[in-house]
Amino acid sequence: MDFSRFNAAEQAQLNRVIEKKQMQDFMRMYSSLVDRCFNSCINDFTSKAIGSKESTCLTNCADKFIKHSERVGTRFAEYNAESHTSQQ
Amino acid sequence: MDFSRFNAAEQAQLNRVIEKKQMQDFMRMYSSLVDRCFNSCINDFTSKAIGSKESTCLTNCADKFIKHSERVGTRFAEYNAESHTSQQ
Amino acid sequence: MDFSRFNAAEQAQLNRVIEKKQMQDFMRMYSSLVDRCFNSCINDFTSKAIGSKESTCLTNCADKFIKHSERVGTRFAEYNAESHTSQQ
Amino acid sequence: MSPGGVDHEKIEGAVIELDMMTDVFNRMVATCASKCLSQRYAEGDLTKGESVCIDRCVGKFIEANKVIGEKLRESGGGLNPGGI
Amino acid sequence: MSPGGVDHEKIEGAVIELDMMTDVFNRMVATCASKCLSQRYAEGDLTKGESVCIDRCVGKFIEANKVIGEKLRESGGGLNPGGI
Amino acid sequence: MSPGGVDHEKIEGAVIELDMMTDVFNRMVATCASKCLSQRYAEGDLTKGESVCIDRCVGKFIEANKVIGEKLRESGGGLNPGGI
Repeated sequence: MDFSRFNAAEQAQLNRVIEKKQMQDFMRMYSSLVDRCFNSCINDFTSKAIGSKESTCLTNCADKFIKHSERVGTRFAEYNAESHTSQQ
Repeated sequence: MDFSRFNAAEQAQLNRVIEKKQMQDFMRMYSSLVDRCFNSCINDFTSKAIGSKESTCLTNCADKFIKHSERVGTRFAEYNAESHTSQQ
Repeated sequence: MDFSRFNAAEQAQLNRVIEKKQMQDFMRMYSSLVDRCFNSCINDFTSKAIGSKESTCLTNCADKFIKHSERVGTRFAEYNAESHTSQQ
Repeated sequence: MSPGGVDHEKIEGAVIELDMMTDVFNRMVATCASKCLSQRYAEGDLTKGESVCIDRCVGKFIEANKVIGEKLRESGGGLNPGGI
Repeated sequence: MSPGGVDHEKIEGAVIELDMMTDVFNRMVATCASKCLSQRYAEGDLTKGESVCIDRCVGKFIEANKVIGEKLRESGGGLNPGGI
Repeated sequence: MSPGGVDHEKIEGAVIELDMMTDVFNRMVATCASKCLSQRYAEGDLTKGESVCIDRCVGKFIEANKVIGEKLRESGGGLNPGGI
């Protein structure tokens, strides 16, 4: 987002909103990681504890999904920057 | 919804709420159309741009889903009107 | 949740919040039951009304899912109680 | 309350009713789409078969809401997460 | 603060904690249902096999929360959409 | 408005824009994960194939947003639940 059109007081207020949203995004990311990775990695309910194979799968899954999100974010930012430039 | 039980001031306030909700509904519809139709129509990631077959599929999908929503809305309104009548 | 750290006024306020949330939870449970059980039990759209087999399936599905939620709740509470104890 | 005044509780009740109907509608749209719409999208119009399916799906969905609503009213609970 | 007064930050913290537990509970209910419940619904009671599966599913779900929570704490980020 | 004052409408507009971008981003992450990521999780890094797929998926998702946005602007409606 282009912040140059806001004065200092407005930027301060926006920053507080953004901080709160980042916290919410973090929690949503956490939840979706658990749901997704649990679903893919945990299929054995004959034992009570998570085994080492399952644990590795969970860690890899979380790792991969975080990298995926970062890559999507980077590409999305590039498209937004391009479309912003081409509009001017 | 039966509006006859509200006075003019109440109807005005409700209308503002409804307008805001319609905007939200429109955005939700937009999002669900993109998710649904992208999921059904875009399965080739060997190319960068959307092809003409994919584009036709997206347009048909959106078209069909909008008509689907309208039909569900019409039937739902009929059921609500009936159950409202039969309650009196 | 451990309520001992709240005074009477705070507990009263929290209770109002909790009551409101329980109402929302009830509605969410209702919605998810309808979606889940309709999806599992209703697959015949050659007739207009729900048949007796479908009706039994809906009732069993709701019954089972409610018991499932209760069991998950009981186990979750046990884990929370344990982890609370082990933290002290 | 003076005539022309606004009864805030009545408004709030109407908004809750509105939200509930919107929620039922949205879930009905999603559920009946997955039950009735072909995923092929060869054309933008509803086929005759899809239209008939939608009409019946809406009726059955409303009926299922009632069946499950009664069931839930009987049993009452099971909604207390984590011993809160 | 006077005795009997309300500490609003403490209340807000408790509400956030409540929301998080409710969220975990709801996702646990949905996930363990898809892992453990038969879709046939021949009866309304949980079978012995379903009950055992649910108990283990809850335990493993809580453990998975911890494993992934640690992972996420390490890596920190990747949560900045669209260069905002 | 005095210099240094806060234009609340401008702020609200920015927050709405932010929410919309976050929503698009989150849906893009979920959709492209289901299209591009292997469910096997043999390693924590993105493979070359997954990376290329993600890049194209993001581009196509943004394009699909435009195609469907235009369609929706043409048709206008179908969004009136239950005769409200």
